[in-house]
This record gives sequence, C-alpha cells and structure tokens, in this order.
Amino acid sequence: MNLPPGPLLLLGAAASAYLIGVLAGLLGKADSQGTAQVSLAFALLGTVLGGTSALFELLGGSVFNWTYVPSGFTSPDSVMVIGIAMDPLSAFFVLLISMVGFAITLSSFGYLDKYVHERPATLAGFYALFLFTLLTVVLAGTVFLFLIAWEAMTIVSYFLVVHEHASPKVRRSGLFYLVISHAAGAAVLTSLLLLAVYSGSPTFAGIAQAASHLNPWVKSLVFVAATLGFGTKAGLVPLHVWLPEAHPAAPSNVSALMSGVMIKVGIYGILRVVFQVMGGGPLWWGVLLLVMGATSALVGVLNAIAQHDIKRLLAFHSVENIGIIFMALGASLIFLSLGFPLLAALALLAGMLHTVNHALFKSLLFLGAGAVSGAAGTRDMEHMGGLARAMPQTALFFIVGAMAISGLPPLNGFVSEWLLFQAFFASFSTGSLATEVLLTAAGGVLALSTGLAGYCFVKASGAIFLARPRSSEAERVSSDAPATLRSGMAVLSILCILLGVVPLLAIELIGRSVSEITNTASPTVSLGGVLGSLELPSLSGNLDLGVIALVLAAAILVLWVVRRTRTAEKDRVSPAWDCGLDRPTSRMEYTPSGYAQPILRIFASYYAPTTLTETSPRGGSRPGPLMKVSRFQSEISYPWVEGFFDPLKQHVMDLARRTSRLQSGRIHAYLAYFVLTLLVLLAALWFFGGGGP
Amino acid sequence: MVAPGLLALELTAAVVLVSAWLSLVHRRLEAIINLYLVQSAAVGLIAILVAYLYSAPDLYLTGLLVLGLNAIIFPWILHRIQREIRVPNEIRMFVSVRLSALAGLGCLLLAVAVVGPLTPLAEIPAAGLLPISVAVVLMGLFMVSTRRKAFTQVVGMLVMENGVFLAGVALTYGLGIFLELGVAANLLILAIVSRIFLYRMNDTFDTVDADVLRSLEG
Amino acid sequence: MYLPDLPWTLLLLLAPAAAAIAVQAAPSRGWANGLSIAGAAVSLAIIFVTISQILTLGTAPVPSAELNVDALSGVLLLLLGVVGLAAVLYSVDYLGWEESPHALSLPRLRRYHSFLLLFLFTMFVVAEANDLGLLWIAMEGTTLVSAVLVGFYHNRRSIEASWKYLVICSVGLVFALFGTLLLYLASGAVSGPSGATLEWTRLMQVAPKLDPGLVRLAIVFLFIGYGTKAGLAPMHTWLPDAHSESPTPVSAMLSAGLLKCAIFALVRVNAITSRMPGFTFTTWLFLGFGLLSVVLASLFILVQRDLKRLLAYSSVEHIGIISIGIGFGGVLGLFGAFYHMINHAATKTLLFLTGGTLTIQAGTKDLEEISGSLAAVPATGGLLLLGVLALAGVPPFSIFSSEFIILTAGFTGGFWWADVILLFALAIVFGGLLLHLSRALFGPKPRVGFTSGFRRYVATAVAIGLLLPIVLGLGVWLPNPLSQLLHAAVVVGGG
Amino acid sequence: MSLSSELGIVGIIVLEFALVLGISPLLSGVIRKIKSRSQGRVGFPIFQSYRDLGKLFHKGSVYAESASAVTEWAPLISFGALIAAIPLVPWLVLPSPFGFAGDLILFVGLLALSRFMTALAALDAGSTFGGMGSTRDMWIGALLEPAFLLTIFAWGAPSGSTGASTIALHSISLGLANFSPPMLLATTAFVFVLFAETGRLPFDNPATHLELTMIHEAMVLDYSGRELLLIEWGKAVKFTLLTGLLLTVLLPWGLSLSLGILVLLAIAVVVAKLLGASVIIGALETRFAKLRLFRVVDFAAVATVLALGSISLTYLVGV
Repeated sequence: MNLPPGPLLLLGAAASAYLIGVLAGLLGKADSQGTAQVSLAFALLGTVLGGTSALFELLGGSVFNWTYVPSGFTSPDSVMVIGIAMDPLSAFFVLLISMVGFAITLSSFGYLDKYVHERPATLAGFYALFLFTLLTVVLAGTVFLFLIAWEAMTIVSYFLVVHEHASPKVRRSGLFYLVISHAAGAAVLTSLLLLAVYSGSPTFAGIAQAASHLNPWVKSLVFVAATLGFGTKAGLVPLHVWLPEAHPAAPSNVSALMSGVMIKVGIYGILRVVFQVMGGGPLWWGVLLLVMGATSALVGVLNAIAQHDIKRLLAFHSVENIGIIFMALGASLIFLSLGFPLLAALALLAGMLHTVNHALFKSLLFLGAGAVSGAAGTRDMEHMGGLARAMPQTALFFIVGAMAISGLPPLNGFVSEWLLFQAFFASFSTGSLATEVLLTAAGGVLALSTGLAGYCFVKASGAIFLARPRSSEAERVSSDAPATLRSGMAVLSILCILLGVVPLLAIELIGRSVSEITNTASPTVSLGGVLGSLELPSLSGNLDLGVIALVLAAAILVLWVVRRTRTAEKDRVSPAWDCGLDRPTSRMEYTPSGYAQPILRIFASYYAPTTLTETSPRGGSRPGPLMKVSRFQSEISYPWVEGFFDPLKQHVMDLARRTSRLQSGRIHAYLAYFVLTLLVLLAALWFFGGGGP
Repeated sequence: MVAPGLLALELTAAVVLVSAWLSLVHRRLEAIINLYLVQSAAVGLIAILVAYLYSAPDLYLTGLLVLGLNAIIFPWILHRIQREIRVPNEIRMFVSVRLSALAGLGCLLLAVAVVGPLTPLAEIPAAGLLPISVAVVLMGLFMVSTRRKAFTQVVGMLVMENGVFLAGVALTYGLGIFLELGVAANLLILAIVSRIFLYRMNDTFDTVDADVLRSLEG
Repeated sequence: MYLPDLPWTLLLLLAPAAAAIAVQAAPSRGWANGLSIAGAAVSLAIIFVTISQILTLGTAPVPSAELNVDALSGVLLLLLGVVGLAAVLYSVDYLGWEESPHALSLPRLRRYHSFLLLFLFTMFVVAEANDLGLLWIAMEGTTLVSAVLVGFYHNRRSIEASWKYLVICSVGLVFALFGTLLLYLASGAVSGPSGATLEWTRLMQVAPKLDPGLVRLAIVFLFIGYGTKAGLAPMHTWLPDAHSESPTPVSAMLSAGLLKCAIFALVRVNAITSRMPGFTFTTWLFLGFGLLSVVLASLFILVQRDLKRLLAYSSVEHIGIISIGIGFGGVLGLFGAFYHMINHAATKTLLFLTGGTLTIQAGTKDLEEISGSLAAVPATGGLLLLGVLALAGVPPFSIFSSEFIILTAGFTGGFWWADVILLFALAIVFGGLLLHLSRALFGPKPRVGFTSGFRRYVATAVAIGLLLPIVLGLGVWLPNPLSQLLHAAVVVGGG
Repeated sequence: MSLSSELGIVGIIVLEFALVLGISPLLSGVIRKIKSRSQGRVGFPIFQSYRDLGKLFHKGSVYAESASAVTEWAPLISFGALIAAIPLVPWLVLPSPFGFAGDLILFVGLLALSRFMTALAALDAGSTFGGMGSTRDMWIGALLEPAFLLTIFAWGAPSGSTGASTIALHSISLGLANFSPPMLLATTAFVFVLFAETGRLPFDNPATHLELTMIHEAMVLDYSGRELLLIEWGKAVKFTLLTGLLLTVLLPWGLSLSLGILVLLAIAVVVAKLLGASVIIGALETRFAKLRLFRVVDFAAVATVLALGSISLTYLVGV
C-alpha cells in the first residue's frame, strides 16, 4: 500500500469518530440526553475531519486509491472487491456532506434536546451511522462496496424515518420509502453490475478505462438502469413518490440530512456512472434527463404550492430542485453528444453548483421547519402564524433560505440558476434547431419554476412567521429555538450568502471534477471585479454578485439611515388598518390555502381538484336565526401516486391474491400440478429433440 | 434371443398394464386391491422370467421379494386397513369412469410417444416394456391425483412403484440386490407409516377422504 | 493438524444413529436433552475433521464404493451439522422442559429426539452417498422420518400437513426412482448391461458417452422427483403446510437442511450432464424451475399472514435462487449457489429460532395480530429484524453476497433477462417481508399480549451464537478453509 | 485605467443613479396626465408625484400591532434591489461602465427580489387585503417570468450575449435592420411583461382602490410614512427601469460611446426618449379595459409563446 498519508489519515480519523459516535449512541442508554450528546459530538468531529480531508484533496490534487480483496473471495468472483478511492468528484461530495453535515449536526444538539421525546441516543447513533454510510457511498471505489454502502444508507435512513414508529402513518411512510428505495437499489445494482461484468473490472477507475470499448447497447442499458435507480433516490418524477412521504415522517434534523444530502448522493451516482465512468452517450440520454428534469421541476413546485404541511412542502421543493439539477445534467449530456465540451462543462458546473446550493438552503429550511413545528407542536402551516415575534432569528434564517431557494440575488441559488440560464442560452451556438428550441423551452421551465418557488415561499414564510397566530399553540410560543439549533441555521445562512456573493469559492472546488469529466479547461472563470466575478469566455456573459451585493448593501444602509432621521410626526403602533375594518382577527387573515388558491385554479387541469361544499341546515354547530354553517373542502389529485403507484400496487396484490389460491389446500390439486409439470416437461423434451418425432 | 420367451415377457407385461388400466376404471375398492395383487404377481413373474431368459440369477431373489412384498404383504395390509377402519367400498373420484378410461389411453400414447424414439433401447431385448412401465407410472399418478380417499391414494402410489419395478427388472436386470432390499424396506416403512397416518386420520376426522384435509391453504 | 486415522466418514453416520438409540434409554429430560445435544455436537466435530480431510486429500476416505465424501458432500455436511446442532439446541428450550409451552412427556420427548437424530442421520447418508440408489433410499428415509416429526403433535392440522407431506413427497420420490433407473439404463447402454452402474463417480467417467435422449427423459423424472423434495415450484405445495405445523426446530431442519439435500442430489445429476457435450437441458430446467419458484414465492409472500408459512415460502424463493445459480453455471454460478446454500441455511435457522420464540411470546403466529414486539421483547424483536433484513438480501449480510455472486454469474453468462426477473421478484419479496414484519416489529408497546417468553434460554442463546457469525460475518469475510471447500465443490460439481 | 477615467466612471454612475431615481416620479406624473386628458379631465400637475413623495417623507409611520421587523426592512431591501438594478442597463454610455457587474438575467433577478420583499411585507400586518394583493402580485410575476427571460434570450441571441451593453451595441451596428421580425415579436412580448410588472392596465389599475380589482394597492394599504414613500417611489423606478431597458434594446441611438462631453447630450436624448415612451404607454393604457383577473394567464402564455417564436425566427434568419 502506497498512500499519501494526509487525506487518508484524516478520513480514517473521521471514520473512527463516526463509528465511536454510532457505538456510543446505540449501545448507551436509549433515553439518555447525555449519551445522545456524546454521540453527536463525535459525529461533529467526524464532519470536521472528513471535510478537512476533502479540502486537502481538492486543493492538493492528489488522488488516491485503495482496494482490498476480502479473504476467501479470490479467484472466481473478482467483482467482490472492496475499495475506496478519492478523486475530485468524491472529494467534492465528501466536502458537501461534511459541510452540510456539520451544520445539521450542530443544530441536532438543540433539536434532540428540545423537540425529540423518545430515545434520543438511538436517534443520534443512527444519525451518525447515516452520515458514515453517506460518506462511504461517495468514497466507494468499487462496485461491490458502493452497493453495500448504498443499501446500508437506505436501511439506516429507514430506521431514522421510522424513529417515531408509534404512529402508524410514520410506519406506512417508512415502509413505502424502504420498498421503493430497495427496488431502486435493484436498478442501481443492475447498472453497476453490468458495467463491472462487461468491462471486467471491479473498480470505477478500471471500468472508466474500459468504458469506451463497451457495447453501446450495454451502455444504454446501464444508463436506463442508472437513471431509474439513482433517479429514484434523487427524487426524479415520476420516481419521486416516496420523497414527500418519507421526509416529513422523519425527525427534522434527519429530514434536513435526507433532503439536503442523501438525495444528492443520487446525483453523485449519475455523475459517477453516466458522466465520469461512461463519459456521456448518445443524444437521447441528455434529452431524456432534460425532459424528466423539467417535469420534475414543474411537478415539484406545483405540488409544493398546494401543501399545508411545511415539511411536505419542503420535500416537494426538493423534487423541484432535483429537477433543475437534472435539467443541467441533461443539457450537459446534450452538449457532450453534440461535441461542445465547453458548454457541457458549463451546464455541468451549473448542475453541481446547484447541488451544493440546494444542499445548503434546503437543510437550512428543514432545520427552520423543525424549529417552528417543534415549537408550535404542528407541521400544519394553517395553525401557525406570527412566529416571527417569538422566534426572530429563526424567522431571519428561514427567510434567507426562502430567498435562496427562490433564486433571488445576491444569494447562492441565483448563481447556479444564472449559470444554467447561460448554458441554455448557449444552445444558440450549437447550430441545431431542435436542440435550441428544446433548451430554450427548458429555460422557460426553469424561469417558471423559479418564479413559482418564490410564490410558494412568500406563502410559506408569511404563513409561518407573519401576521397573527392562527392557533392557541402558535400563540403560546414564547421563545426562540435553542441556541445550538440556531447556530446551525446561522452557519448555513452565512454559507448561502457567502456562496452567493463569492461563488468562486465553490466553483474553484467544483471546477477540477468538471474539467476532468468533460476533458476541457474550466468553463469559467477569471478572477476580477471586487470579490471575483464569473466570466464565461465563450459567451461574454458575466456576473459579479459581489459588486451588486455591495451596491445593494450600500443602498439599504443609506435608505436606513435616512429613514431613521427625525420626522415631524412620531411613529406609532395601532391595529392593522385593513380598509377600516374594526380590529381584524386571525380568522380574517389570508391562510396558506387561500394564498395558494389562484395557482390551484390556474393549473386546475393538473391538480384536478375535487371540491365538496356543504351547507348544513339551520341550527348546525353554531345556531343562529340567519346563519347557516357552511363547510368547504377541496382536495387535489396526485396522479403520480393515484394514477400509477396505487394501481400498480393494487395489481400486484390482486395477482398475489389470485396466485395464492393455487395453494388451495386440496391435495388432489397439488398432485394435478405434478401431472401438468410432467406434461410440460415431456413437451419440452420434444423441443429439445430427444423424445419426439 | 428366444422369441417365445420374449413373447411370454410381453404378455405378462400386458397383464400389468391391463390390471393398472382396470384399476383406473373400477369402482370397488376390494377389486382394486385384488387388481394390485395380480399386477404385483405379474411383475414378480417378469422378474423371474427375465432371470431365467437372460441368466441374471440376482433377479430370482428380486422376483421372490416382489412376490412376497407386493403380491402378499401389501394386499394383506391393505385389506386389513380396509376392514379395520371400515373404508367404504365405493371408490370416489373426481373424474368419471369414461374419462378415466380415456386418460389411461392418454397415458399409454404419451408413454409410447416419449419412449419410442430413444435409440439406444434398440439393443435391449425387452425394450418394449419401457413404454408399458412409463404408462403404468403415469396411471398410478393419475390414480393418486384423482381419487378422493387417502386410502386409494396409497394404492396409486404402490401402482406407480410397480411401474418402476417393471422397468427395473425388465430393462436393467435389477439394481443390485443390496439396493433392492433398501428400496423394499423403504416401501415397507412407507406402508407402515401410511397405515399409522390413515388410522390417525380416521380417528381425528372420522373419514379417510383426503379431500376434507383443506384447512391449510394460502 | 494431527488427526488420528479413524474411519471418520463412518463414525459420522454412527454418531447420530447411536445417539438416537441411546436417547431411548434416557432416564430423565435432562439426559434426553443432553444425549441429543451430544449426538449433534459430536457429529459437527466429526464433520470438521472430515472437511479437513477433504481439503488435504481431495476426498475423505470411505469404507466402500457406495460412499463418496468429496468437497460437495463437505459443503452439505457442514451446513447440516450446524443446522442440526442449532435445531437440537433449540429443541431443548422449545419442548424439552416442563415449563415450556410445548412441553412433551418424557417418552414422547425421547421419541422426538430419536427421530430428530435419525433425521440427521438420513441426511448425512444423503450427503455421503455415492451410489445414486443409496442416495434415493436415504432421501426416502428422510421423508419417512420427518413425516413423523411433522405430525408430532397429533392435532388435525398436523395430521393434514404430514399426510400431504408424505403423499406428495412419496409420489415425487417414485419419479426420482424412475429417473434413477433410466440413468442406470443409460449407463448400461454405454458399456453393456453388465457395466451398468449407479455409482456417481463411475457415471462421471462415462458421462460424455451417455445417450442424451435417454438422459433427458431421466432428468425429467429426476427433476420432478427431487424437485418436489427441494421445494421447487410447482411441486412445493407440501412445504408451507409441513413447515407451519411441525415443531419449530423441525421446521428449521426441513427448511435449512432437507431442501438442500434434495438440491444436492440434483447438483450431482447436473455434474454428470455438464460433462455431456452440448447438453443444455439441465441448465434450462434449473433456470425454469428456479425462476418459477422465485416468482411464485414472491407473490405468496406478499399475502402471507402466518409467520411460519411466510418463512416457508421464503425457503421456496431461496431454493429458487440456488437453482438459478446452478442454472447460470460456470464457476461463479456454482460458487454462488453453494455459498448461498450455507448462508440461507444459517439465516433461515436463525429466523425460525427467533420467529418461533416470538410466536410463543406473542401467543399467535398470525402476523396481523402481533405488533410492537421490538418494544415489548427487544432481544427477540431485534434478532428477528436482523434476520429478516439478512434474509431479504440486505448488505453486508451473507445472503447479499451470495445473491450478488449469482447475479454476477447471470450477467457474465449472458442471462441478463433472468437477472432482471430475479431482481424484480426479489424486490417484491423484500416488500412482502418488510410489510409483514414491520407491522409485527414496530409500533407502540402493546398493553397486553406478550408473555415474558422462555424461562430457560441458554441453549437457544448458544444456538444463536452459532448461527450469527455465519449470517453476519460471511458476507464480507469468508474464512480460508471454507473458501477452499467451496471452490473445491465448484470443481467437483462443475463436471 | 487612469485616475481621471475612474473618476469619470464613478461620475457617470452617480449621474445615472440620479437620473433614474429623479426622473421616475415625473414619468408616472406624465402618464397620469395623459390618462386624465384622454378621459376628459384636467388631472394632477405632472410634478404632483414629487409633492406626494415629499409629504410622505415628513410623515411618521403607523405600524400594525401584528407587524414584525419585516414591515420595516422589506421596503428598504425592495427599493435597494431596484437601485442595484439601475447600473445593469446602459443609460448614458455604451458599453455601460458598470456592465461587468452583471447582465439582464441578474436584472430579472433583482426585480424578483424587489417583488418578493413587497409581497412578503404585505402579509405582515395580517390584513385580508394584504394577502390578496400579495398572492396576486406573486402569481402574475411568476407566470410572466418565462416570458421575461425568453424575451431576454430572444434579444440576446443575435449578439450571443445576455448583457445589455452588448445587445445595444449589436442593435446599433445593425442600424435599421434592428427592426427585424424577431425583434418585433420579442418587443411585443416585453411590452406585455412591462405592463404586468408595473401594474398597469389591463393587468392592474393603479388608480383604483376597489378591493376586487386591485393588486398593487392592496399590498400597501397598511403602509404609511417613509415606508410608503419607498414603495410608491419604487413603483415609479421600476417603470423607468423597464422602459429604459426597452429603449436601450429597441432604440439604442443617442447613447454616448465614450466618456466625453457627449454624455451631456445623451442625458437630453434619454430624458426625451423616456418622456416619449411614457406618453405612448399612457396612451396605450387608455385603450385597454381591466381584464378579468384569470385572463392574465392567457396574456402570460401569449407573451411566452411570442418570445419562443422570436427565438425560433432568429435561428431561421441566421445569427
């Protein structure tokens, strides 16, 4: 073994820290807060060590590989090789996991302390194990280890999702998640095993070398299987159905980790298999990913708008953002297949940057959601409201996250979307009308989904934090979230701003893997401007959010100072005016459903809502001589489950029930099966030419 | 090759076949046990004939074994069971007599179709017995799967075994006495165990109709 | 290592037989249990010695040509020994003490242990048989002995189960006998009637010259015959009944040991036909029966409510996987199949042990009536959860690794369609298993319904300690002797 | 770059800020005047907007009890975002001295930021009308976003850049050929966007306070004092920004190509163009009746399709 000691030693240390955390959490007393804290502390240490290791790797540029053939599996089964490898792509994801993991772990201290009532130590132990499996997936250098880690990741996250398994709903969601993920795991297994078998190498590096000689049919089979498998994990429509069930069911710090990090591992899988190992493919690959991505973006945001449950809403936004990332990957594949590596690099850069950005703001938002739903005792936004006064810092962080996910400058979400818009725009130089129209339309979809995301997050932020509380629980909230929880959110908020203002920090780190994958120089970027601007030499496009942020900050400062100067009249506080209505109450406010209603109406053909209006006869629950009590109920349809997964499940169950009648209990029927089998086999004899004429 | 000897062999084998066929269509239990007796005796006879014709002295012993066990002991056990637990004499089946007769024909045709084209058999003198033996096995299977009473199922199994024996003695001149004893011992134990279960079943369910055993399903 | 030069293979047959006789004289429950454990433990010890002989000499010395103990036998013996000891140990807690809910009177306990050891004995004979006739006799022996064990409780359901078991398997075995006979005929056709043989080693020598038509006919009968015993669909119908109604340790022996014996017989046949040039019939039968078993079992598992029947159908599924592995063939396919035999045996035994304990603790086998067991009985529940995950093929448990190798063999052999079907069925199985077990395991602690379980559990703990390393560890770490044994078995079984 | 030219650049930028911020109330005054005249009324003086803003500057603010800090900060950020968008459009000099900071996609982003903040603030008081206006403003904005962006794509396609300066320079180089069919399609789409974004008829009636029809006014009902000043002024600035952008792309002539004395001339030209555009827009607005709210969706769809059509035409015509 000939290893560069630095990153590997750090990685080893990180792994040990995680495992100590796991053991502490799982072996200690399940109900002990102290044990949970010890476990989390080691996980925190693990994120720091792992992140440092990846940073060294990304800056130092050394690549390492380490493989080990497990005892006993030597000659025939060469696929069963365990190995870890860190190249820029892995290192990038290690850094992502560690960085976001650090903030979420920090927040977990407060979250577990205040909002988790059952077995916090067990939760912490599995949490540390989850982080560990995530790292193992992205560091796996061989197909075998990758599959082991992949499945372990699924199982561990299942345990985390069903942590509050006293609730039947949680159990159902967890099972749904587990079964779909396992099926997806089978697809992943198919794709990786095909690669390994047909290229004759157990390691990704070896497969990548042999990949150019692979049969195109095998490659396409691998691609389809990989898209199914990794797309499911990432939450790509129509494979996303588990996501809005599982993420809300989990404790919020776990949702943050799942939505922020785990679904990104699906992206990693696509990047690893389709891009790094196979180096792209025919045009239809890219078109498929682009179309699926665009569908996901729209479906995600439209369903998010219709949600009352804050965590479900966030989960659907994950679908949207994964869609955006897949649009970028699809565009990149299209450019690659048309022979524009520089543009491919640009799109890929956009996708990977958006991966980072989404990880940051989505985990931030989930932590915020955890804080408010923990405090208000409900996840239903209809019963929140006015929390900004009791929880000002949480509100601030949440709104920062909301702005970032809505793609508003000068935050990080805008930068990646800007890059993606530029990539779409660049389709003008490909010289193909179809590509151009397709990518431009994708640009329109991106714009629409970004706009709708803004709409959705005004609704969410407003419904949670602004106006008056709409329930007694929300009214009773008196203090902000625990300091540790807030500090985790603070870290993420700062990162959201920092990567918006100085995106080069992230782009420099991504650039190496992008140029390695696309075989070009980095598509951006020259240092310049105040804090380093983005310049696209191929497009004469440029962006310097640092300058804009400065202008913005200066403008706000000046305006603030001017506003603070004395006026003739004193400022005062009074009830809201509301066109002169007397003392508006919380029942008169616009509720989140009311806010969402126009979009539900505009896109009624997608939502296909069923409404129910009832007017009870006089003297209902609130009797009065002139008043009737009316009830209005509206439900939207969810075709992805109702139209596809439910019928599928139904069919399989029906088939199983019908099949199980074969075991009728009658021994004569069983013996008849013998006769039947014998006849079939004798017929087969004829087929094989042994016993027939 | 002695042509009359072979003829005698084939005629005896035909007795085996006909008795199997008849037991497919007969509706009385006692008659079926007797048919089984005849059949077993024929198989035993074939063993002795083969031993004589092809000078395979081992087969004399086999023949005696078959005669003793299949033609004497088993029918005796079967009769005793029938008496002791008062199995009704009427055979109850899932298919009609006419259909059963047709099924017998089907078994025979299938056996001929399957075995006919096997080339290496041409060198074996008694090769003509193989289709008969396959047919008897198939008929036994048919009995087991269409007769309601557990008792008749046992008879069906024994018929199948006779079919196998027929091929064993006629075509391969036995499997070696050691193995044959083992097989015979097994059959004896099978008969004893079946008898225990039939008694138990009769005690518990008051019938030996296997079709009432339907509580385990799915 | 120095080993005294004793006829170990014969001793191995003597040990359980002698113990079976000795148990009849046991003066107390303690003696009966102890003698039985001793018989199984000594057998396991002798098996280790035998395996070391196989590894050094190629085959263990045998007293007569009717026996042949090669690496293939070694694999089967190993798993039989482990499963046997575990089942005997579990029996001690399950029905060996008066405070057990399934307690037997002393005479019946003696008989039970005798039959259990005889069952083990017949299976050992299967493993050691060279003569295919002897193999058949031993297989029929297992049926007769185990039919008594299946019907041990004398209630309506167990009588029904054992009757079906007896009839179906006996019919099956008549087929097998006929197939054996045809094989004998085929060997006679090669070297004249006097040269006909049923000795496997000699059949292997003449294999290339066998007539394919005759062998095909023989194989049809052999597959239906031994396939019945192995639990391949659609001849598997006896299996869920027998497994669900017999005492749990017997279910474990049936599922983990007996089915493998029948598959072992088919592997011997496969070895012969794989020496015949251009003979692919066996491959297709293995693949066809295997896929049918996996697919049917997956559907049955989905709607099964009875814990022990669920485990039984899962055995059908895993036998199907083993069969598919053999069908894929090649070094990888056979290695995976043999490896899977061991893994499945250990995992399934573990599940029957923990599942049986859970049904005692919960007082029912109906999975829809059990819930919250993880909270109520954490040790049983935890082990059961572990076992179910292992059984469903989750890494890094051993079953995952063997399934992985089998799948690799499929892709390598160009059977990617079979792999896809297999993966699809496996996903359904996974869903079914987790669907039923998550209901039983998770959920709040029920207020009533759980008893504290066994008063004595030392023997069970030892049994679980025996199985866990195989279930957990074998996935990523195959001890060198075992690896050698498996590879040698591949060479033997690959023809 | 010499010190003097850097000073010159700073000077130009300051000049541009002052120009846009200063002229905006005048433009809204002009439009109001045009509309009044067309309805046969005399109307306010065109400088009335300045007086209104001055009055608001001296007033104190009244905050709703239920309001949080968002009420205080949102108008600042909203207005700040508009200020930050000013230098992205070349007002006086080509190429814009501030062009390195970003392109028109950023411009769209900053307008979205501004809208996000006002819409959020509208929810803060918890009044019924605030929520109504907020949701309407947000969904109309969201649905128009594709049209806006695709218009920029269409404008940028011939020059291969999304930067306003590059587009304008390309337009100048084309001369009269700038008025090509793709350009007209894109411009039509942009006019739709402009009317919707600035809350004009037929999308919104800036002159109404009838709750069923209003969007923008509903959001600011609970604002007063200097916050209201910022919001009202911001509305005017936004109009100037969008009109200025349209003029830059469609009629870029008259901008100075260097930092010399010509800049002064450019100021005059720009003011004249803006005033002219305001007159036209005011006149156009009088031609429309207020749409039923959900018909706006059709308008957004038409605008998007027009922009897409423009892009396709550009390809066919050849770049």
